Amino acid sequence: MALEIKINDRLTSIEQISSEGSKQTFRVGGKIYDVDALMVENGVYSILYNNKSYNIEVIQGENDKDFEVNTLYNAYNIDIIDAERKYLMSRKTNDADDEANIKAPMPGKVVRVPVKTGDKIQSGDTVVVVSAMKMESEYKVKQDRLVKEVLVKEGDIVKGGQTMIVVE
Amino acid sequence: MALEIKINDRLTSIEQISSEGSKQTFRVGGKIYDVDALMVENGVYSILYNNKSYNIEVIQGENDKDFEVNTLYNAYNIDIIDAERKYLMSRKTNDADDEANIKAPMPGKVVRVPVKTGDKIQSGDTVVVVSAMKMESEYKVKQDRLVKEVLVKEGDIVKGGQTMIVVE
Amino acid sequence: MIQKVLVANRGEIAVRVMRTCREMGIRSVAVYSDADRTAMHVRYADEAVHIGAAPSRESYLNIDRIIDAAKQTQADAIHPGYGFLSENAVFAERCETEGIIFIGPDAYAINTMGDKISARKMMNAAGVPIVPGTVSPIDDEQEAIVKINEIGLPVMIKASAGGGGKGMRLVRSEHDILSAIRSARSEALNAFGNGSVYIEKYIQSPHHIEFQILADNFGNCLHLFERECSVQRRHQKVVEERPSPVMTPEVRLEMGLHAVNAAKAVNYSGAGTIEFVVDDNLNYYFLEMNTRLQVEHPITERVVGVDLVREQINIANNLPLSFRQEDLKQHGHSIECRIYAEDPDNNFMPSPGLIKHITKPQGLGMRTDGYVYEGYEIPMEYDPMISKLIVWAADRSEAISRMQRALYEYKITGVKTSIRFLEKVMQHPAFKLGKYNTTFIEQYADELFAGEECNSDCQDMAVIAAFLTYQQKLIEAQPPKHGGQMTNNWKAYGRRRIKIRI
Amino acid sequence: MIQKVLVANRGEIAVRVMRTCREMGIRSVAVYSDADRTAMHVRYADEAVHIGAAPSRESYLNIDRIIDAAKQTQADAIHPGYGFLSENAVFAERCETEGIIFIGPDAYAINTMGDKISARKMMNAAGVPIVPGTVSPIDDEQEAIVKINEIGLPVMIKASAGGGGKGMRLVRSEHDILSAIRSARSEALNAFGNGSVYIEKYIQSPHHIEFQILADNFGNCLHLFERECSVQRRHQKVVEERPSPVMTPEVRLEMGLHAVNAAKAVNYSGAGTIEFVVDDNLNYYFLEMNTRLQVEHPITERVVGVDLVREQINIANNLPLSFRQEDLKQHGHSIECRIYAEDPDNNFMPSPGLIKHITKPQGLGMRTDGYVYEGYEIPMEYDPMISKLIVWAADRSEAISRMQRALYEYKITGVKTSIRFLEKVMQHPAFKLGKYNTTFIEQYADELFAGEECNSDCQDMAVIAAFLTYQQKLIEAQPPKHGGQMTNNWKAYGRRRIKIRI
Repeated sequence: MALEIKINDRLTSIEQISSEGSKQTFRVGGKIYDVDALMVENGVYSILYNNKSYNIEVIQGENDKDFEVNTLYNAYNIDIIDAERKYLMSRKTNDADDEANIKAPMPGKVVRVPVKTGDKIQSGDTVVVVSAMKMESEYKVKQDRLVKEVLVKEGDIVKGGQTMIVVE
Repeated sequence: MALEIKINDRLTSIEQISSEGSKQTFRVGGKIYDVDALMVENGVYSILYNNKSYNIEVIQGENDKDFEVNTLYNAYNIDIIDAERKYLMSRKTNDADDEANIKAPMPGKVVRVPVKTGDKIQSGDTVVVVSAMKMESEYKVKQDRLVKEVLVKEGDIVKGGQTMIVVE
Repeated sequence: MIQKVLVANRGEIAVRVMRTCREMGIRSVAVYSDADRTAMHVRYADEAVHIGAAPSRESYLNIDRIIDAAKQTQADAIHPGYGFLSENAVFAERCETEGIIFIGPDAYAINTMGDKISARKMMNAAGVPIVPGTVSPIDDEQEAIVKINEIGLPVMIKASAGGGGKGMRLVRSEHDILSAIRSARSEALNAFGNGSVYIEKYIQSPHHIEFQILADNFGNCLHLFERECSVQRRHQKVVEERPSPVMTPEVRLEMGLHAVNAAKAVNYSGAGTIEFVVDDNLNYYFLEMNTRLQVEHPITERVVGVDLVREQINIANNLPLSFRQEDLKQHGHSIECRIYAEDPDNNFMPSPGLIKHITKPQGLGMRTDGYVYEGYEIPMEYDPMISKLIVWAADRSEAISRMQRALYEYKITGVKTSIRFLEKVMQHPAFKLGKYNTTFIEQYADELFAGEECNSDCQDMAVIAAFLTYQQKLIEAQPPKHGGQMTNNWKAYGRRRIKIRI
Repeated sequence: MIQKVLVANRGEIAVRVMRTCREMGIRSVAVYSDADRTAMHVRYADEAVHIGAAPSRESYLNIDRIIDAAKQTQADAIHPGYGFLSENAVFAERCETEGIIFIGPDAYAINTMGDKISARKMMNAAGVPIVPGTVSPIDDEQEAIVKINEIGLPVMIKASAGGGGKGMRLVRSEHDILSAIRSARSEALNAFGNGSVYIEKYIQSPHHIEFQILADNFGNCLHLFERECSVQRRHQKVVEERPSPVMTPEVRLEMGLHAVNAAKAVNYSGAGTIEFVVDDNLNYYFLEMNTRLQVEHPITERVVGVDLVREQINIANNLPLSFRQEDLKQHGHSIECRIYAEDPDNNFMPSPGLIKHITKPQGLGMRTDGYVYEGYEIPMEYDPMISKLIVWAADRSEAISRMQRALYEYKITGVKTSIRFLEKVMQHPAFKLGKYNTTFIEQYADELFAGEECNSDCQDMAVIAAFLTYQQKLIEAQPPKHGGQMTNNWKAYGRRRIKIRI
């Protein structure tokens, strides 16, 4: 049975046609691949395809269907889109169309929060400043917005991926 | 509560007196240790004691109470001797006093088995020859023995720790 | 003779100093903040002392705590590394008062070179070329305008106590002069408590070239040739190499002499670096002296064959240098790339976090000086540099190929790093030709940040790997057959490997 | 010009060759047996071809399979590494027939040097000193006795086709002569299908010193100085260094000339090594020529500054050498330690198995050439050498200190290794003084194998670490709070770290 899968913005599908030891056959999109694929280190796969040797690292994302996958030169976000995931996605889209979470892309310390709940802010306004490794990063909105929720205050330590401000 | 513990041939005991984060106090034998101990890598502990910095690797043995522990210059076999273990040990001792298992200390291939069940063999006799990495190792008995069981045959692949011959 | 060295630093440089201590049979003491209990320098040292909270001013910049730690462990010397207290004259003096050897120059040299105006004066007097401009603090604004017209626009207004780009203003047109002076002074006053500024001619698109020097306590002072450090972003060095691709033997000889004279002018003792700005015609001007070990010191070590930390310790032990200028030769070519935990595609935003997996390059001509390991969480409080990759080869073109090979082999998972960006620097025609200056990254930004695409096969391999991981997790999610919850991780890992093959 | 190289080998040497290929912009092809699907050379190569079952004769020694793999991948050259087919004249000839470049000398050179009697004859004719003895096969036993009396006891009886200690007999007293000849002949006949033997004077406690040579196809032949390889056990090298601590400039010059003449005598092309036995008075005798790259080639690369694999490929590309004898200089001192997966305390019994954890030494003057990684299972079919550790320093005593530091930093868990044993070699007074020969390990066995004891504190730290692991497993054995079976390993690891702190 084919599984829908999203790699960055490309939607495709994958199906395991056969599998004998590490020798496996897949259909990805319309293409058939006979590969010899196995995990050699924790999270690192060695794949041989047409004699070519690929080393690919897979890092679990926020849940068990999200992956960050590194090939030699590229990093991909890959999502497995199974039935459960599809259902969740359909629900989410109906929820809050123009809501946006401003997340910390990295761990850091909140230096300044120049906005408060209810503020109307303009494109380019800074909503939060986070410091890490002696460097300050400012987070700005790209269009006019309304501050719906402020989840952090000055001095807070935030984790990578943590939502700091919600705007709509 | 103190736990009995065996390090190589030395029997001692360990008790965790207090623990606050990585700062912990132990009594080992009669001696008190205030240490700062935590796992820093998978299976590797960093322990600070009296400012001294120790790096110690712990490898799980055959079961969950056996460990091989490496300090900078030494490798120790450490056994935790809890109630269950004590019971098992007491049973074992009653079982077969002079039985001995000849085990492969490393993975390899059985090259020759010059004995069979029921053979009476003399001190110094070779009972099995195992080859690994282009080198053959002969296993000999150190006293006169009777071959009770032969568990491998020529060409077998053995794992490290696998019993090959039982003598008594 | 020094028996035990406390290293008042963290990260790669702390480990690097301890390595030489170990080779010399000297015991080493680490100090660490709350954020650094699991850091490599703590694990590597013979002893380790906790000195305070994560912010530097409560730990690595806290002089009392560090002196206490040295006394507690009976360390007879302190190595300051770079950054933190390494150029702090008060600290150097305090060590002396407490009877602890400070491995570095004395407070006089640190102070004189630390203040930019006094350094300019001193260098001018010693005949070392300085950037045309004033050698005294500017007090009168009208006088400043006269001076600037003499020097010719554009000019830089610089704070005497400055650093890190603060208290600095570039002036291109006459009507900006007054506002630039005023804002530079006020910024400097706020940042350093000292509003003195001076004026320098602005050198367009300069090279940054520096000379390593070593001086003992017996009047011997020599240089170990130059390092080219022009690949920079935000005034931070990214790639260094030596010899410099623009250097000529004649200019090297001249600059080396000036570097030695600069050090002698302050009675320097230990290892130091004289930085020069150099224009395209190889006119060179003293910029500043770093009175400590430099991040990029390994490329000098590799090409000249000298262990600079060993030399620092020998000098601190009051030994004379064991070689003369004429004994020193350069062999081949060396390049260093600094690996930062940062996202080059996102304005070099820092990327602290957990190192999940790391594979370092090995083999011929390779050196890595780093401090992170698998399972280590890079704290957010300190510098984002996690590793230095140094290669050597017989010539420059082979060295670039080797660096490309090294970057290809270097794999770090868990945090974003500058590795792929550095590969693009190595591949860039301007770098390959050696035709670059400090504007390199800015100038070629389009090419250096362009994404590289892998073909669709390669993308599909990524899809297959993700699928296999997903499949494996499904298998693992099923209840285990034997109740063996207490098996070790590696056994479990072994089992998984077998499962996935089936 | 060569575009793609198939490396007909495995382990560290396969990876090492591929590294240079990558630096030269040449694509590399790995071949692998059933036991090597996860081996590093397969992962490192651009392409990989499966060639058969685990036993070498069905894969790495199978000429047809390797030639097929080269054709399938359109490789235009084959690098044989060392061991396996590297000194197989049939293979070299087959490559030529198939139009594939064999990166090494031609079949004539391999054959002549491969047969010990023909090599002795050839060297004798070329004026290269050989060990006193016969240069023809022994047929008449009485004649042999006469010869032996001429040479003087003790003598070695050696098989012409010999190797690995087979077909070799030491004769110390006259009445053993006949039985020794007979048993050597019968053993050689059984082992090599060739019963020819010859007689050599037995050199007591010799040094093993070898010269690296390079020869192109234009008659240029030069040497890259010597390597001292006397630290051996069971005729296997364990530690190599260069320069040799017993060498003098005069003897080096002489031996180098002889080495070049030896290579020229067989019209040598490529990289090769001339091995000499040397007695305590620096009398030296040709022992054999290895017509391939040597395990210990990196110490030469480090001290002379030449990439030997690059030179091999250039020579195979029919390029003339780019340097002359007088261009080559030696800088400083280099030592190599071979890390074997074996148990030195148990008669060096091999120890294949799963690598659980590995930390390689880093920093100044370090090079590691290895192939194992965390999670890799060392197969039992092949050589137990898993890594070579090469250090460089300005002088010998610093190099020994650096090697001690390197061995201290090198941690491999999961298999037993020779690392601790090598530390004892480095610490031994005879080694430190450079006063050792091939009997070193045997002679000082008591000191080299004596266990080192850590004090009771250190033992108790081991107890504490074991207790903490036990405690942690108890905690893990409890049912997880959230049903998240499908979280990734690293998250779980992170959680565990937090738990254990609490």
